[in-house]
Amino acid sequence: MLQTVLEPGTAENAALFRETYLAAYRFMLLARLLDDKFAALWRSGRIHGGVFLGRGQEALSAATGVSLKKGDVFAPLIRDAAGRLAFGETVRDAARTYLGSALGPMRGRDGNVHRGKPREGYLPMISHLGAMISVVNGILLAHRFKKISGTVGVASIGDGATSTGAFHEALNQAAVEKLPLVLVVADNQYAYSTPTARQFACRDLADKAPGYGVEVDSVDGTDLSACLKSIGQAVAHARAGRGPRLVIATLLRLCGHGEHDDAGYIDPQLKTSPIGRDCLKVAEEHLVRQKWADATTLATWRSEVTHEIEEAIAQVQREPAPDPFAEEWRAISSRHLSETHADNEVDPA
Amino acid sequence: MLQTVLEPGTAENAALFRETYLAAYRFMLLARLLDDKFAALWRSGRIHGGVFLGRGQEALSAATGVSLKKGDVFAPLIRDAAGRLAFGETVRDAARTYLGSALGPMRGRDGNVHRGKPREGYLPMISHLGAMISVVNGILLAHRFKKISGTVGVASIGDGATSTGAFHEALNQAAVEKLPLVLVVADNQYAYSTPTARQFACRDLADKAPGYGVEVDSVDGTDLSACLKSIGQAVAHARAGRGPRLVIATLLRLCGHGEHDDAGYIDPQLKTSPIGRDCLKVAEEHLVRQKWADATTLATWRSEVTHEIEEAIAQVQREPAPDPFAEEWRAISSRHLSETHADNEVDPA
Amino acid sequence: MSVTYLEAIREAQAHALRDDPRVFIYGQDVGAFGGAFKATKNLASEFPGRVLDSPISEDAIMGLAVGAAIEGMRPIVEMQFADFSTVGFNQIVNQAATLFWRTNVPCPITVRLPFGGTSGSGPFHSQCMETVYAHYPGLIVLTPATVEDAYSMLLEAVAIDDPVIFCEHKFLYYHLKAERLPSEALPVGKARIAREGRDMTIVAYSAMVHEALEAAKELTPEGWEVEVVDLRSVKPIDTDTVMASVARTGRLLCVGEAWSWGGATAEIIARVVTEGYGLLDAPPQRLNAKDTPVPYHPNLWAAHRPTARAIAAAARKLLRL
Amino acid sequence: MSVTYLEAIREAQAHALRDDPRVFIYGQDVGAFGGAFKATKNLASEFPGRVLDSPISEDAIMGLAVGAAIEGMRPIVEMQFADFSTVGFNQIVNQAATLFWRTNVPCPITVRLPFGGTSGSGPFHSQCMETVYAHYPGLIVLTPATVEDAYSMLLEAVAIDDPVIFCEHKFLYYHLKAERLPSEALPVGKARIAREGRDMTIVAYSAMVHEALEAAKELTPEGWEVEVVDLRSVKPIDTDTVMASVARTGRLLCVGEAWSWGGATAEIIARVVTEGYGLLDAPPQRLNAKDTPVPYHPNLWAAHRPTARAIAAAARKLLRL
Ligand SMILES: Cc1ncc(C[n+]2csc(CCOP(=O)(O)OP(=O)(O)O)c2C)c(N)n1
Ligand SMILES: Cc1ncc(C[n+]2csc(CCOP(=O)(O)OP(=O)(O)O)c2C)c(N)n1
Ligand SMILES: [Mg+2]
Ligand SMILES: [Mg+2]
Repeated sequence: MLQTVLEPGTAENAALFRETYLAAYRFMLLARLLDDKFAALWRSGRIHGGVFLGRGQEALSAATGVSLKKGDVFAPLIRDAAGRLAFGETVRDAARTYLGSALGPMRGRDGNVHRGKPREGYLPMISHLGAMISVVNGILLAHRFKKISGTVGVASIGDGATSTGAFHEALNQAAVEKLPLVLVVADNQYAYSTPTARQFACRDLADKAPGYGVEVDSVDGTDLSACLKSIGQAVAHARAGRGPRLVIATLLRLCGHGEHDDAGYIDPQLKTSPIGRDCLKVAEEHLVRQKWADATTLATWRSEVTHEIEEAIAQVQREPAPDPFAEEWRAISSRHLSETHADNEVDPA
Repeated sequence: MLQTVLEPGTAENAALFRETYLAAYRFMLLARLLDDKFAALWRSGRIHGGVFLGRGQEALSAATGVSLKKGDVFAPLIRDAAGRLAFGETVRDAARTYLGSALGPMRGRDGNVHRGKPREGYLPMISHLGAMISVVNGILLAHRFKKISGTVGVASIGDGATSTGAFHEALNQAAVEKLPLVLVVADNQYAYSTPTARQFACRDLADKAPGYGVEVDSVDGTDLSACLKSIGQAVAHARAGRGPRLVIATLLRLCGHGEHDDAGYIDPQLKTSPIGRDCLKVAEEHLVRQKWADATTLATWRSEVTHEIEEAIAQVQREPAPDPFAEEWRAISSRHLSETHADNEVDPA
Repeated sequence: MSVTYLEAIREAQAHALRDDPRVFIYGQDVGAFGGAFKATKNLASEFPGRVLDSPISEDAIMGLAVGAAIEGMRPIVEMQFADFSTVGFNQIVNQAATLFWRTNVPCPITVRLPFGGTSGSGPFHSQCMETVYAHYPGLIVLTPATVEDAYSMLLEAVAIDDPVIFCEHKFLYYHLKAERLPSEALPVGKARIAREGRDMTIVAYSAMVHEALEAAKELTPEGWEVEVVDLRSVKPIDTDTVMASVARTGRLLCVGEAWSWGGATAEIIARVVTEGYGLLDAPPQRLNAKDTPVPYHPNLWAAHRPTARAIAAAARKLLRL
Repeated sequence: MSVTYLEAIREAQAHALRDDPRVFIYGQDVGAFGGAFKATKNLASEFPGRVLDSPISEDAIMGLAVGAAIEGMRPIVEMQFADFSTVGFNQIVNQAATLFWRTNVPCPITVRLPFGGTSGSGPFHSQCMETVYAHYPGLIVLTPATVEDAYSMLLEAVAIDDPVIFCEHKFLYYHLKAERLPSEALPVGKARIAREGRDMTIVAYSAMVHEALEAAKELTPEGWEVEVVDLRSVKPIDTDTVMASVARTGRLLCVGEAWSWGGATAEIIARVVTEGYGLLDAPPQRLNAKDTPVPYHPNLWAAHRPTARAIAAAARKLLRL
């Protein structure tokens, strides 16, 4: 977790920006290759259930992660592998959740993108779209009660999730309470197969902001520099106590909704348009152009990251699966109030 | 139900406007006196449950009712006595619901403001705020399927209901489907005791419209002329197939949330401000100023209306209450699929 | 001095706010106004900044409570009426109820649901929602029937490290009175013998306890001694106390104001017959509200829900079996 | 040729669209894409303008369906997963379910809920929600277990003048096959004897019918003849068929994939013992999912829900009582 400083001008800030950019790029690369690995594991039957990739959204996601620091709150969504890693998740914990390791944070109870460590401000999404935003609000309000200041919460959502009542209620709630919430909308043009034209009728999602009385910024989600600036500013603004901001990023999902989906419905024109650019390539070009890295360095990083992933996966694959007989089948923490009825406990042995 | 014609200029239109105004005023007066009557009946213990008045909101409500015609759809809210009457509800049916007559449209099953005749496009609200808007959408979509064109649906809500997820989802849905919906928000400054500052943070509720891609108009809710024009235009616009519109009316609730509430929390400054004007008085002054009526006429109308109400109430009070033994305790229409278990039918005799 | 069920709820909240800085209250009109039923009267001024009016956003209200709970607070949420919790349903059953199981982080939230029928309130201000919440793992569902329990169970609810659905019955708010607030109390999870008897057991909870007690009284002159068990909580259910009572009386009538299908009455019967079949001398019976929405008109309402008279009639039938 | 459970659902919708101009389909990704499970594959092109993609707005989806039903249409709503119906819950239980009773206007809506557990789906893509819907008056809740029933009951659901919660089990979608679509069918409201037996009755529904049948097979070599009743619908419940079966066998085991508290298994036991107590030779038993959210990991999942093995074990115990 690195904090971006975004006032341009000074040499110091230029150096810091370069450092942040490089860090964010590393998380993008790590996320892309990790996602690819999950996809491969899924194809070979090693992952149960779905696999959901963030391909094409790594710049936005990594920018979010690196803009936050310890004590902040992050509620990622399905396409946020990069942001999760940048916020501090280890490759191991990501893999543990996908592979159902008993040692992972979800202990095999929940899987794939449904992972996090709430006590560390890293919220494990439930599937219901929009539902995490008000949870972030609650943590931020608790900070206020506890007189912890200067923390920020980011919730990620997609274009489709803007249609949920939960989105509306939570954004309004944050605005009324003037909470330091940054709500990042990754407008990737589709919600599963549904194009934005069937999802909303506003000219631009940014037009929603005045209706909540929150600030707004729009950003090219394929450009890491732009994302770092936009999210960095929004976070700085919230951190300074200036209330919630909406960030609308335009980009394209460069994969299926999940790995089961060939995404044949995506308009080919979008793919060749600027929003269809691969943010990872764009970032690499930028690195080379800025002379922050050359082709050899990029190749080295890639093999380092590949190695890191392979090692982590190999380790996690040796970890134990959850054992149903050792499992404590209890949904509440108050042991004395939990009940198991005899009739529900017929011994299957 | 009268249709307003609002293009100014011609003498014919001026006459039509006068006629519409007079009709609307009559409904305002009827609603005000009927509400007063319900309040009196409640105070004397003749009405069970709550009584909810529209005092101060009659201009907006009546304007809505007179702007609609047969075949249109109206989903009123708690403060819409005037609009209901203008849309065709009889004083008798209103009283029957409040007094629990078995002959009323709700047959004593539901009460007070929870009344309507869905098959006539007059929707009986459920209590959950915001929930009726998408129902209106459904009727309008059905009209499209059935190739019925030129109909309009109006849903009324309050400032507080704009915070519900249901409001958001339904307005967005209407915009996506380009339905002829007019969503009238009576911003009466409070939701029960909660002032708008604790309800939303936007500068103006009208700022919400661009976020949905719908048109918007703002209107002084204390001024019947303005309401007739604003709602009339919105309805005409929707009727012409030009999509949904939001109308934001500013006014003040001149009564408690219900008759049990003395509304001591209302800011006295608001009461003396222009939005605290009594729309009924404003309309009467307009009538006199325009020479459309003088004091004597007004007094005559008032006594006519009082008489009409007294007669209806007297009749309804003689009507039978629902008989629990004659009641068919069955919640589904498919008789063959309804079940009553013996154990649930212990004879109370 | 005497204290009503509603005042007990207010006092418990005042007590919790006083004793525990982690407690705050969030809900519509709970602040300066003191709540639709005045259950938070004066709390906003006694505890500045800790009793917050919310927008009309039940989903976000519950979501916020979960976030605050994660961060170590102990939110008390007031739903204006239980019926409106349907629009916060998802956050309750999928967010709050699953948090501990998924992440090992407890979720101490108290959701106050003013619930149950009162005359003239109609289909959307009268509902009993304990069934749908009790069905979900991860929730505790309390249904106090007395002033004392309203107080002590609400205090305990706030102290419990899990989401508690606190069903407070609107019918009991004003006219149920006690001499004073209790200093001791049965813990949550224990049922109470509200009346001892020999000939049959009536299991009830919340407002129905009082109807059952009245029915028992009605049957005394006829020579019947009816035991009444007040469940106090419908999740967990104190099956042991119910079984012990049935073991004594041999007869069981379960009474619930909720609808019949899958209600607490079905659950209790299922537990008793699966685990204590031999205890019964006659088939267990249940009495519930009729299977329609709750009617507005007082005449219909009185026939819709179980009353002392209906319970007595059901009991007589069962005693004759 | 053979047809899967999922194809049967598609065919029933095609049939309904073809036969009745009032039918339309509304839900996320149901249009050109054909739905998350392909249950509406090609229907948008076969029936232009009648299969509409909705925004991610379950509340508004259900509200719109109610409005359309009022106006005489017969909407079929697809929830992408049953679990997501929690955010449309209010419109289902308070708007759709109360309309007829309040106004005498029927509300013919079919809500298709792809439900139930599959390996690796986790807490929010596996839930059984029949219990919470069945609790509410005004709803019909169907739970087809076979390809034939998936087809015929969906057709009947569309024809029924009331809101129908159509619980289609995702576990059965692909691997359950039949030779052909049925031309005749048992009506909704009638249970089916899926297997005849003499020694005990297992009542199950949806995917659990197949687990129960397998358990029954497992018990045959041990000399037990187990009868399996497929409920087909959990509201209404065909109590008569269940009782008749119990009258023959004297023993009852109810199996449900839903959680135990107030589930269909509790409801059936309550009905059987209150109305047919004398029919039983041993205490009735139930077997349900464990009282936690549905786990993601296949190992946990297999232990969480009742399986043929667990059912056979429970049956053995009961047969020995
Ligand atoms: C309330 C709710 N309804 C439906 C779904 C099923 N669902 C999962 S992801 C998805 C599409 C989300 O689209 P978007 O918000 O644009 O995010 P993206 O996948 O494009 O990143 C849908 C419909 C859900 N998770 N929650
Ligand atoms: C979803 C929901 N939550 C809470 C309530 C309780 N309630 C009834 S009216 C009301 C205030 C409504 O305020 P507003 O929308 O401004 O309408 P007004 O009463 O001012 O006309 C509240 C909170 C409700 N009916 N529905
Ligand atoms: Mg998207
Ligand atoms: Mg208001």
